[in-house]
Amino acid sequence: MNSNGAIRIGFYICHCGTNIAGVIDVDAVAAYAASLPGVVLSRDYKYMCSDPGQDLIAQDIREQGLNRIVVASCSPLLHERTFRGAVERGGLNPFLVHMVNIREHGSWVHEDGGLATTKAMDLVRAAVRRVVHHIPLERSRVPVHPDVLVVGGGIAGIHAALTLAAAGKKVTLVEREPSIGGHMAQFDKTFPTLDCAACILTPKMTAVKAHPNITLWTYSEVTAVKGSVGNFTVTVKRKPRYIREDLCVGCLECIDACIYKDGKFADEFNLGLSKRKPIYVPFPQAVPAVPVVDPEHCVHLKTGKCKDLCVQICAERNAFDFDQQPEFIDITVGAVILATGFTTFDAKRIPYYGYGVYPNVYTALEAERLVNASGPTGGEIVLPDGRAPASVAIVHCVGSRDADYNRWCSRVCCMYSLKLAHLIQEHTKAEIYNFYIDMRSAGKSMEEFYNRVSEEGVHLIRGRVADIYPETANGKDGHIGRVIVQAEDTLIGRIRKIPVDMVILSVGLQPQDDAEDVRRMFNISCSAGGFFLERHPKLAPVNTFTDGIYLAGACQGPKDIPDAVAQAGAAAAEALALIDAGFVELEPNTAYVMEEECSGCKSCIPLCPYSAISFAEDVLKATINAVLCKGCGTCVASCPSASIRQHLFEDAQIFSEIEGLLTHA
Amino acid sequence: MHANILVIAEHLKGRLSGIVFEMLGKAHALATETGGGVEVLLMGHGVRALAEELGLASRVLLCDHPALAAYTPQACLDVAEQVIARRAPDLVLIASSSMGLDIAAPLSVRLGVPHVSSCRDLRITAGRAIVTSQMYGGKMLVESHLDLRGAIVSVLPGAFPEDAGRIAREAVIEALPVEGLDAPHMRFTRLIEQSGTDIDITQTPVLIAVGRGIQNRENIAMVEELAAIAQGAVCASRPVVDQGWLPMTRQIGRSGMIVKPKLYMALGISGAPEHVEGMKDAELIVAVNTDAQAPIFGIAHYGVVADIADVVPALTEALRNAHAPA
Amino acid sequence: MLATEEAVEQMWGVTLDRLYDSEEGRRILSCIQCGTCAGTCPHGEHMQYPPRRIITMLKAGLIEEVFASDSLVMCVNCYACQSKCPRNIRLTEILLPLVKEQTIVRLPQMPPELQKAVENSYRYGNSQGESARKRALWTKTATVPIRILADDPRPVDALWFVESDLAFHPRGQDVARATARVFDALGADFAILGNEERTAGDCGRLSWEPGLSEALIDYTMSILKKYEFRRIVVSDPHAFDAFKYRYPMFGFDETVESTVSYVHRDLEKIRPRLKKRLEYTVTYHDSCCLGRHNKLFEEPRELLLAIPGIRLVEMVHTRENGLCCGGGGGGMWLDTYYKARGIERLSDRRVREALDTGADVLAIACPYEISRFEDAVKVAGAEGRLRVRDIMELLVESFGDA
Amino acid sequence: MNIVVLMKQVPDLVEELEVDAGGTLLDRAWLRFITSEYDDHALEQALLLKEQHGGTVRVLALDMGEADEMLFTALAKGADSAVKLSGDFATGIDSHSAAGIYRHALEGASFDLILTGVQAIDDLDGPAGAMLATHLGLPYIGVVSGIDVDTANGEAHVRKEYPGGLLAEFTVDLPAVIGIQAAMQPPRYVPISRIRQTMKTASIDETAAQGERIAGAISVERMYKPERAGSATMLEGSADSIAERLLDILTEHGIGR
Repeated sequence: MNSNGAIRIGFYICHCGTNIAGVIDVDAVAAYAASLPGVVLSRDYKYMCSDPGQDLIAQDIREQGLNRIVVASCSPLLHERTFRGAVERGGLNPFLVHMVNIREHGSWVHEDGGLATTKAMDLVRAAVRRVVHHIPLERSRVPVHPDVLVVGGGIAGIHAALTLAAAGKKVTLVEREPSIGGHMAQFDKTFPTLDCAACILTPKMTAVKAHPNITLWTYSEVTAVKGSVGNFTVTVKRKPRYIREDLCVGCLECIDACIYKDGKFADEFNLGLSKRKPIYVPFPQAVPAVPVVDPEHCVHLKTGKCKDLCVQICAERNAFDFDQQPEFIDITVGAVILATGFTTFDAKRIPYYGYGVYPNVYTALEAERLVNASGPTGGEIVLPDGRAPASVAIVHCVGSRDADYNRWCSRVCCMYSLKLAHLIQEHTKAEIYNFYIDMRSAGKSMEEFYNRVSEEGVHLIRGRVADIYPETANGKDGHIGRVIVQAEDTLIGRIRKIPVDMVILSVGLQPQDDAEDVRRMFNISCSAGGFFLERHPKLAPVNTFTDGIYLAGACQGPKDIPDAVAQAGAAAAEALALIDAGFVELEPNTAYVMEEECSGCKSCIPLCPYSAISFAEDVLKATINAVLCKGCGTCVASCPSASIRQHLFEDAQIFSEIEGLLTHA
Repeated sequence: MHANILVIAEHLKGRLSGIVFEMLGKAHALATETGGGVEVLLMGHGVRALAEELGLASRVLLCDHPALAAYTPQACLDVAEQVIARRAPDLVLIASSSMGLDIAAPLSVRLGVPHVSSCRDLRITAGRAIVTSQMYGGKMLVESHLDLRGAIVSVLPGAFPEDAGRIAREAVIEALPVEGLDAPHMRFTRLIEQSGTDIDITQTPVLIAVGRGIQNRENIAMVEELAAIAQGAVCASRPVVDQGWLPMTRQIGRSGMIVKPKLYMALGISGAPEHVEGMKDAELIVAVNTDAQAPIFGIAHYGVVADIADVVPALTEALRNAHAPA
Repeated sequence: MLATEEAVEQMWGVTLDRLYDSEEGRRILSCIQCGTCAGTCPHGEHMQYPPRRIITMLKAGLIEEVFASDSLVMCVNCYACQSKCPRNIRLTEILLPLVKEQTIVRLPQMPPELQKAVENSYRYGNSQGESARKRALWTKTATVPIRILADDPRPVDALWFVESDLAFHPRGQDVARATARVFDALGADFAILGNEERTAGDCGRLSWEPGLSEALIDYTMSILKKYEFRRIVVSDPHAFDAFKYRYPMFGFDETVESTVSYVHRDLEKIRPRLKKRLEYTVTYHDSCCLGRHNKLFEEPRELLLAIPGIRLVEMVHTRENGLCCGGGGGGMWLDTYYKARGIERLSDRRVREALDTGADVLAIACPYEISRFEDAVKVAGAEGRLRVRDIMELLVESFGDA
Repeated sequence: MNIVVLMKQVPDLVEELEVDAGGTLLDRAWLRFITSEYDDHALEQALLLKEQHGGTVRVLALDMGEADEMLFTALAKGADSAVKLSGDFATGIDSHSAAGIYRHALEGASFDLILTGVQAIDDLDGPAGAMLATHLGLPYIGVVSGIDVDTANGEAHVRKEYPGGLLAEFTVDLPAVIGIQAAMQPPRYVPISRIRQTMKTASIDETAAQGERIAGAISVERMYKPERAGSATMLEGSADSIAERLLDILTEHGIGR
């Protein structure tokens, strides 16, 4: 049937079972809609979103010659896409449909059915007036560059990179430390299986180095990001390690040769529990196995006067290059996976736990290094005075679940604390006291692990440690005195004061110190605690609000290794889906500049949250990148000359809608 | 051969114990039978009035001394020893009581004479005293024969009728000198009355008494119900009081109360001498016990061999029905 | 989690200081402090340290405080905590008896009835304090011949272990005589130990007195050695429990059956004798030992349903979730102790549940129940409305010829 | 505070008592022995005083009945030593002879108190404790149910029971002999495992009883069971019929209305 250019509106009202029809008189609303100007057809149906409901619309468009559609049902957030699809199947431009939310805004929030019905009629009237001014719009497409950047070389970044590489994609993995491996490389064993962290991690690290599709840049940092989904330009700073990676074979003879016979400077990897030389690799299995020269302490770099024994021993390879300068390299990628990880809570912030004051108070990460065979003590749990502890307290929730520090549960501490309890008991036969607030052992095999450790005779005391103080002064002979750990055992309602030789603070996880800088650089959002914000906590957990940028691992929130790896795989899959499609389709509800009216005042540019507006220097006008624009309308509202407009939110549409509302009788 | 008998009297709070008259009556009968005499030794201070009550005796030997104002085992023992040695009776009768128990056996050692305890019956035949003692908690009677050469017999209260000793006759009183009480190793301090807030069971005409056979504290409630309907009070033998199930003011027997109610119903009480001492003079004694051999049946007027848990509720019910208006 | 024979070995020799030497003892370490034990304990609300807290105090090294409280005097060994523990901790079998043992000896004064019962059990072999020479007196009033092994030591199929409550308590003797009649009707070859029998030293009520338990077990084992028999049939569930779980620790390996299952196995043999219709509404009380601990739930009910006319109704707490009569674990002699602390007798509560069913007979299979429930029926003022009958008595009543 | 406790075994009344063929003694074939109840109280009182004042508790017993078990039980309860005086006690012993034996055993010994049961069910010739006091020249008070010791003044305050719920308090110079009616709390329970343990670890001092037996002072001519039911009229029948009879009897006596 031909419409002959006249507006022919079809109106559909959904019962949504009893969700809507139980409160609102849908028959009355349908009858009312039929009376409105332009409405040629008005129907009600039990479930408009169902296939028959959608078919009804498509069929009516074809058979009744409808050219505008209004659907009164639920929130557009849920079904706008559905009804646009139905309209499109009926042969109409999908942007000629408009939804009225009479469920979330109507039946669910009102008790008086009569008033709710009246309100529904008002909303329907507004929509009918608005839809008259809808015009056909087209979605646009932009091509996607097939390469991917992974930022961060911990287990999440490694896994994401390997997954993409295995799919045949070119990946650049950027890691700011001299080696990949991240925190996992520092761990001794992993819960709940107690397999050796290095044993399962190093094969993956080696695979990264060996994979032809992966470009590994360690000791490097991203410094700038431009562009948008499908076409990012990323600047990477490669810091000088003063040794050429392309020439070094990793024999490490230069380290032996250094004029420092023994380590002298705090070893970052061992958290200062041991010393290293000015030239070093962070740990034996480091990838790449290329030493780094620390310019702060290298005699050559500081004074220029050194025997350069290192250089001499490398004569054959000649890999030393003391003239290296920072290098900035631009790469182009279609997608980015952020796997920048976490940092641990600074235990010094809680003064009453005595970290940094009592020499026998350690953090859990330090304890990890102590129990590790390649750690500073060769795997011996010993106090600074060389004795093995006979009793150890492990304090859970340090810096977590605390309004003064971090409110969140760091999620991994319960399990790693139990793991440390197990390992330390195994190594030392010491009495172990774990002080916990709640025991959180969700996840596969975690409860079983908790059972196992509790059955091993570890004392599990429910109560947050309130005080740690020395029992006796430290001896003159360097003997470290015991400290008393004081807490209420809430299960028996008793204050416990347990003297122990060693305390381990199970520090929580928190965002990297520079997470805010990274957030800005990649134009994404953070949640309240500073972790990167996912687009949807359930349905889009690895996406960000910026298309083409994905999250993997603990940068999104505390997680254990299995979850970090799973999320890395998911992020890689999302990136692959984007790349393999070859293009991205853009919604047309974007803002656009009426160039002739733009005065070039630039006031809109800093307001855009998506950095989508730039200034065209040639014509001295603002210009909006439709690929970046999310249609938020900020620029539209702010433009002093009303020269920015937005598709689907044209003045005529909005004013008509308002008029419709205001004509309530 | 005539038998001269010495009875040692005891008194408390200005009253002679009933057992004194029991012994006196019996001694008088035996002496009369054999042609002998009866002397009563009365120790105390200012107790001449009590001596007057003992007229049935041939002579009352009164030892009056401030040191004897209150009973003290050592002083009584010393004085009794002196008197017996001096009077050389053929037979000495002492109450098997709290006081008598202190001195009877020591006297026999000091004087080198035999002693028989728990006497329930006493005869004199062919110059010998034949004593029947209640032994083994009343489960056996033992008959022993004694030469009448100063033997001492401890007499269980209730063994003989009291009335026989209460014949009103003017007493012949002979005051004896008292010596050697200067350096006592024991001193009487005070009398302690048990708290008197509870009811006075000595004044209650109907007493329902419970003993070991009560089994547990809960059953006392059952007995209390019976006592309530019979307008009486619940009392007990020592074991029940020792358990703390009833206060000491409800204890009947040697160390408890001496009662003479119209009805004494002994429930689960075997009838040990210590208990019988306190209740033998009740007008009507009904005993219920599972043990047919229980000595309580020896002094009860009516006996029932049964579990008190069966009899008590039945009797309570019967009484309740009897009281109910027709 | 209930006892299994395999666990018996694990329970052997467990003491508080060697608790974690055995796998079963180590389970205590897996306690998650959920509190189910305390919640289900019929006396939990009266315990300063219900089982959950006992475990924490034990782990905290404060167990002496638990001993010093009288919490475990309240434990009636009903197995409720053990049966519901999500961690399968053998509370009733392993932990609580050890704590109870220490608690009882530290009481400022042992409850007198309990002390008497224990002393009597040691001295006379029965808690009643009766002369051991009177144990077999009840057989003189039995209506079927009862062989006493000392007089006639020929081998026998079923050595019937009568236990003290059946031998001495007047109502128990009714049950003993009824049981003998049922055995006779089965055509069973059975005999009793007579005066040689002493209480089995039931692990439940006496486990807090291990010395007594062991002395009695030593004795009973020595007597049993004298005779040849195929099985021991046990009428008292507590004794049954003792033979099944405690005696094996001392090398006992005879076949043990409860009277209920022994009769149930040959039910068809007596079914023709069940002629008299008993038009009773019956509710059955699951004894903790027979039911919760040994899973004999259906057999007693099937015996009851074999009687023509009987209608079976269930109380709100039934089978695994049955409510204890309060007699186990020494509770039989603690009524006074509990009452002094304002604790309601569990038997009173149980009888109210029985009355709520509208039943006119409360059927039982444990001799403790007769005295406890008949007493509770009086307390409830329900005499004449609710009668307490052992299953064996009901079977004999249905024979209709006595 | 050093205390000596004299304890003895007496026939257990739970068992039926029978008279032997001679007609003057209990038939020992059927006899079981048990610790005299009052002696148990004496031991308890001694242990209470020891807990309060320190010192030792030493138990003396003649080798009669189950003396070993009694002495080990006493040790398990907290007595410090136990002495068994052995001799020929097959047919029992009179209290006079027993007192003589105790006298030999205790003469020259050092102690502050001797506690013993005020009597026993088989004391035909009276309580041995009272006689021992005479032998040793010590003060004696019996029927005592409470003792407080004043160690500073070397005396004890004892409470003796009189009829009618009365107590008489005496001060006695120590050493003294006290006949206990009841301890200040019921005799304690001792776990059987501890008794068994004590049997393995502790020992009883055994010495031969000395002292002449006093024979023939009392000649027992006859021992017999009391006539059953004595004077009582026995009522028989069901509980209800007995109740009816009783009701009649009470009514007859003007009781219960």
